[in-house]
Amino acid sequence: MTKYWKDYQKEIAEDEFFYVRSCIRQNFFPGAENLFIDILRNKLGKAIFEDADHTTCTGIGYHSDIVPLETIMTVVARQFALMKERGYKNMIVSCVTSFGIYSEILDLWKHDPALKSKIEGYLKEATGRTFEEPGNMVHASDILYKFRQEIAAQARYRLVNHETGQPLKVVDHIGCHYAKTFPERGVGGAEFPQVLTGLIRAWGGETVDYPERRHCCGFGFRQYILQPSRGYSISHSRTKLESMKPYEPDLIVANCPGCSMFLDRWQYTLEETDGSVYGPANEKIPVLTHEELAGLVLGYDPWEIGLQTHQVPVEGLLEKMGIPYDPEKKYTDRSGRVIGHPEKIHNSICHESR
Amino acid sequence: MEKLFDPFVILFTAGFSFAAFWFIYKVIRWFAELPASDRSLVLHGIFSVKTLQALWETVSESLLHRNIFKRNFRLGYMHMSLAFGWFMLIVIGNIESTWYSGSMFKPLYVSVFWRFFDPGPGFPEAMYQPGFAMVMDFFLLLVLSGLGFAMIKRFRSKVVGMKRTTRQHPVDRWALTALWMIFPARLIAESMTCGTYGTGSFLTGSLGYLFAHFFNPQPLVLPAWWFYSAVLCAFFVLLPFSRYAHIPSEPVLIFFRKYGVRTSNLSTGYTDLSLHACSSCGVCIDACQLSEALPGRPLQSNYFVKSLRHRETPNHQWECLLCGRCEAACPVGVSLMPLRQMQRPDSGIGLGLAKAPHPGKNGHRVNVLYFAGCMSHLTPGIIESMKDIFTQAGAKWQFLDADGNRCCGRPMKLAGQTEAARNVRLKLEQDIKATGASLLVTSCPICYRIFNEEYELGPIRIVHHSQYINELLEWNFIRISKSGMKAAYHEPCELGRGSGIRKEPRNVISALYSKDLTPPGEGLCCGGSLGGPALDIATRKAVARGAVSQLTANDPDLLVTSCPLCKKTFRPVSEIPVMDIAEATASCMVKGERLAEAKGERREARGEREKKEIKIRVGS
Amino acid sequence: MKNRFGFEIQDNRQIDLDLADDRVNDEVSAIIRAWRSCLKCGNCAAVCPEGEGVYKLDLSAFLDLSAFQKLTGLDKCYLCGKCQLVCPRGIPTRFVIMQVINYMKEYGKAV
Amino acid sequence: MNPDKQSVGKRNTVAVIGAGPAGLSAASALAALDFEVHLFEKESREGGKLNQYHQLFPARESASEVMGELLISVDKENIIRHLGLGVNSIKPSDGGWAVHHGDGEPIRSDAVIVATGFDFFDARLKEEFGYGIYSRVITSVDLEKKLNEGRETLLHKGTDPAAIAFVHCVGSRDEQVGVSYCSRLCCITGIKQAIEMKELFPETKVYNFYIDMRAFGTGYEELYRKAQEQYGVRFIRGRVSEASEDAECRIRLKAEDTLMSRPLKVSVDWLVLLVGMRPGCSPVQTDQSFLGSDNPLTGNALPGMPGVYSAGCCSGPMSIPESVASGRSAAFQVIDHLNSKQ
Repeated sequence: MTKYWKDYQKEIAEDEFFYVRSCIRQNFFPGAENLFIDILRNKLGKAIFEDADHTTCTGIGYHSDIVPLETIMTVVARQFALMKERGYKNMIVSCVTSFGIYSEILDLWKHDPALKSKIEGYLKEATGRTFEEPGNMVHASDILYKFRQEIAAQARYRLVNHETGQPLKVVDHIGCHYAKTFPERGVGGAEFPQVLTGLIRAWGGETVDYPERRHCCGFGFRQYILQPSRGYSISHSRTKLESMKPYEPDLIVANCPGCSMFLDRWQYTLEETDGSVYGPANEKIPVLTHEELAGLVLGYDPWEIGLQTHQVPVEGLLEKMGIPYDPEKKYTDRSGRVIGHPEKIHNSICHESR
Repeated sequence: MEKLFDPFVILFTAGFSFAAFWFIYKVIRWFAELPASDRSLVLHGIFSVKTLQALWETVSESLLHRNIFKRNFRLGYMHMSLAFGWFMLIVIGNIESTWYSGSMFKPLYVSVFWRFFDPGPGFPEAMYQPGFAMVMDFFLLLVLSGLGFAMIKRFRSKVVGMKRTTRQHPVDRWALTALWMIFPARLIAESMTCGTYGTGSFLTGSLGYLFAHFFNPQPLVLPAWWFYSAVLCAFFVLLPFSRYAHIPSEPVLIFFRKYGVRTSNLSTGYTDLSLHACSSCGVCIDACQLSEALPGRPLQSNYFVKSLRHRETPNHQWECLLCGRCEAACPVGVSLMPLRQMQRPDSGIGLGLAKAPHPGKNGHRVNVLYFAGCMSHLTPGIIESMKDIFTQAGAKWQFLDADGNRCCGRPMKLAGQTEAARNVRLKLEQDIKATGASLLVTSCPICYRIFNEEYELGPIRIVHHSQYINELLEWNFIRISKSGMKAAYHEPCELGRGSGIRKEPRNVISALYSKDLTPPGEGLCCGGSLGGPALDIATRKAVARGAVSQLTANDPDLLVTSCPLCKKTFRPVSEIPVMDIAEATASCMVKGERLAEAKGERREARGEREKKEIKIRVGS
Repeated sequence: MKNRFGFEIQDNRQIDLDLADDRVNDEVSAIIRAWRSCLKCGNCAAVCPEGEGVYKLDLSAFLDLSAFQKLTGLDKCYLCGKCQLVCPRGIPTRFVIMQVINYMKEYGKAV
Repeated sequence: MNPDKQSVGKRNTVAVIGAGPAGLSAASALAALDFEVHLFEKESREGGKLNQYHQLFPARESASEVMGELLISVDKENIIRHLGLGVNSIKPSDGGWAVHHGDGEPIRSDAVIVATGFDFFDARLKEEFGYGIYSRVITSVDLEKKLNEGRETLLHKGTDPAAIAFVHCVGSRDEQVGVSYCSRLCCITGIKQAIEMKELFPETKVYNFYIDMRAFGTGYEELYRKAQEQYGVRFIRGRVSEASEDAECRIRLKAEDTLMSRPLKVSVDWLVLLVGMRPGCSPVQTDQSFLGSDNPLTGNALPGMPGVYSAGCCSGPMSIPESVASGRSAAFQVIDHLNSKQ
């Protein structure tokens, strides 16, 4: 029976999670994943385990035609094996690319058991391990969606302009591989995904439904990897940004590390290329990941959760939300050592001193 | 005799002198604005026999209107009676006045108003008077009868054998009214006078008698002459600005033409003269096929000329098919096609710059070069037939536009793009010369015309395939088994009127078919013409249907034309088969006997034949 | 035009009908209404004696407003009128071309 | 055809299930030949989908007038109308059929004509068009309704719409929603409605996005040309891929102009989805498909059910005249059937 967009709901486990990280996320938004774990353990009191032995899913290599299918399947099978060995059934995937890969592989195995047993063979041969498919596999943003009300209950700040009392206008961007390949695996399906909208609404903000909402962020594995074809990647981002500009969004939140990264970094590149800026008041638009958004709402220190590593400065947003921060601490680590400044100073200095 | 003057003559004299001076001024300008070459033509012509010929033509056309007579008796009579009758009134009036007044030199008005100055009795020579009076009355009657026709024509044109009559320009309407009043006014004035003095002949006399019977006309005499003089004045004042300017202009045109002046493609004194010489008689309206297909749309040449004369931009000019039927019909002989062409400005958009000249297929030099023309590629039957014919005739030939990608440039010219047309021409010229051929055969009259008129191909002889076939037949290079069918020939505008190729195709037709049922008269436009780009398909089809129904009037078995475009246009609307003359020939041609036939021939007329052979089969 | 990061950003190929300038289209179809009935069958382009007609002189593209931002290939036209003989809708294509060119000139879009 | 008076007629009873154009014309044909006709209609009034239309292509007759004619044709005393009474099933009973309906005893009939019609495709299944999400995305059926209600229901913020787009083949020829066939009538509906829009709002730009134009019927192609030439409707070959709302609540479309081979976008005030036809549900339905036939080329007897015939859109997409014709033909097949049983 065919479903309508609003019928798309998925089963999300309650507790006892096995967590697999994302290469991009931990490299470009180093605070994000620790923050996620911290929220689950300390704010929501959930058991979440990450295995030091787990690896990349090699998804980028796979999408760039470097890693063959059998290889990536074996790598993923190994992650499953680790989870089994630790006695977990519920998997949380941090990366949307990985989530897409895992879903695709599980689907392939479903339709081609022979393939699965072949991979079992490979894994056994290579590592001597055996695996089971996860009982429940979700993306990290699904977890936050499930517990959005609990988070809202503990929230110290809301997605509201504390001066005007107006809700913040938030652009939610969903990674393509979250639901476009398997709509039934995404909250709200592919066309009208609800997963981030849910967070934003629960935390006091309002989402912006703009024409290019479903458009790709511009990641496009092959496109950005080769320098000469990066223009294709960035012109996608531009299409998106141009389309959201009239709505004057206060912030972009994305659940895919790649999307967060490109929407953040390419804004800078576009400004450098032709001086175009897409946020209100001739500012660039801050980009947060779903974990970072939750972190801010729950009152974590912006610099503790790594917002200084963003290309687009977040000070403006912090002020709107009325979140206090210490400009001095932005580029120092816990021990007070300077961690270095961006090349373009106007990308670093805080909002009002500009 | 007592003074020959009365104040009322001033009106006429003033009006007439105005017209006279305008005319003199115009003639000088027309002459001055001729290109130097034409001016010398005129000057050399004046003292030659040409002047006499021109004089005769003036009489036969401007006065007797023979051309219109030929076309349409009643219309001819109308024009003749008005023009000739009035002319005679003036001449005889003059003789009469001279006779009595005894003086050759006297103001013009004297002869015009003679009846006023010489009512009749009380003069010694009275005995002659009735004679003159009778002649004068006769011509007055002639004029009045013509006037009658004119009036009827205005309201019910069918009566004078015309389907339609011209729509009037305001100035023309005033002038017309004046003209119509002149002769009745004269009749009244003379009759009053005659009534008063009991003179006059069968017309003026009897009418005068009638007046006198009812009242005493004497006091009304002077007012009547005043009125007559007034309308004359009005008419002459309006003449320069109305269609009636053609009365003095037409003779000038005739003279200039006789001296060899022609309408060129740029505006000269002769152009302006032609515009004035148009009497807007409306013959062109019936000649125009669009009068049927687009009823009530004023696009015919007399409207076109009129708007040019009144310095207005002509309407609907892109709807004109440029078929040239109006020009052929024009009794005044105005060169309308060049005038039309002149009005299609070159927007200078530099079209047709596409093709670099083809590298002429060098290596084997051919003698006969075949240029099908782009349209023929939509009627492959023609091309295939020509191939058969060439082979059968044993010509050494080459197909220049086998790829169908060459253009002759004429379509652009018809669209006013003369500069672009020139570019295309120059390129194609190079290609043609590069082949080293000596005879150029084309299947398309459009191409043929521009090849003929503008291409500079040196020694290369240019023929349309209908001419080529005709010559092949004449000299038995191909043999025909005559078909029992009855055919009607459609003469393409560009070939017939456009290029004067009329008899060759007809020869071929009569050679091919048992009976030639071509209806007489000017060739008809198929409606597909490139002349009228603005015409919609419905109108084109209407023109085509009209043409087919006229061409098939004698109920032939098939319709033969000699133009790919005409063929393509007729095909869908004709009930009987439509063929190109090449296809017709190929279908009747006896194939495969050439050599045997040729041997036999050679024994007979060798010498003569060799020459011909060189001419046609081989070219040069 | 490369940026300082060593690559260039491609322009969007997208036709934006909201921004399309349809003056030429309006003017010409006001004169030749039949033109609007173009089926885009491509017959005109295919029969075009200008060899590369199909690409150079795509009559059917006229109907697309976007095409009017710039019309290349019109200068290749011979005005021969073949297209008009094959047009299934009987559009006076030859006149269309003449008119389009005039208005392209008028609006400074001539090629 | 006129059955010889002794064979069939008065004594025979025929049940007609569904009182749409097909059912009504079947009933009136049978009644005219002296049958006793039981006409079942699950809705409270006759007419079926015809009641939802404004004007009918290609000649633009008013739907209500056509409805009127059909009603007059069934106004006969030997037609027993059961309005608001659905038929649950039909079972064989002594040589004929027992029609089990909502209340009381089943009605015994010698033959049955199934004219249960069709359903419109549920546009919400094509999520990318946002039907049911964006207020300015409507179906062709909604548009007919608005046309009946009047011009002002089509204004946008009190002003004439600047642009309107029609999307052809919504729920037709689309494996994504499991529809392999062509609904045949959407193309001409789109043409007709585009013209109606132009008549209401001459200044409005009207776009039709089509895959193929299938103007198959008499007068359809002429209407197509009229829409282009006289009304200036612009037909763009290429399917709308997705729709979304912009800042002014207008609908932003993305499509590929396949003739320009370039992607295309445009904002419109109304996006009209030309929804296709789906099999309706009928008491003889075995699966989610149009009713088949024993002899598809020459008749429409339902397989394995002697004396049961399909009429109208329950056997496939049909225009009104086609439904009427198939209703009549079913009636005459009933007569053949009964004659042959004698």
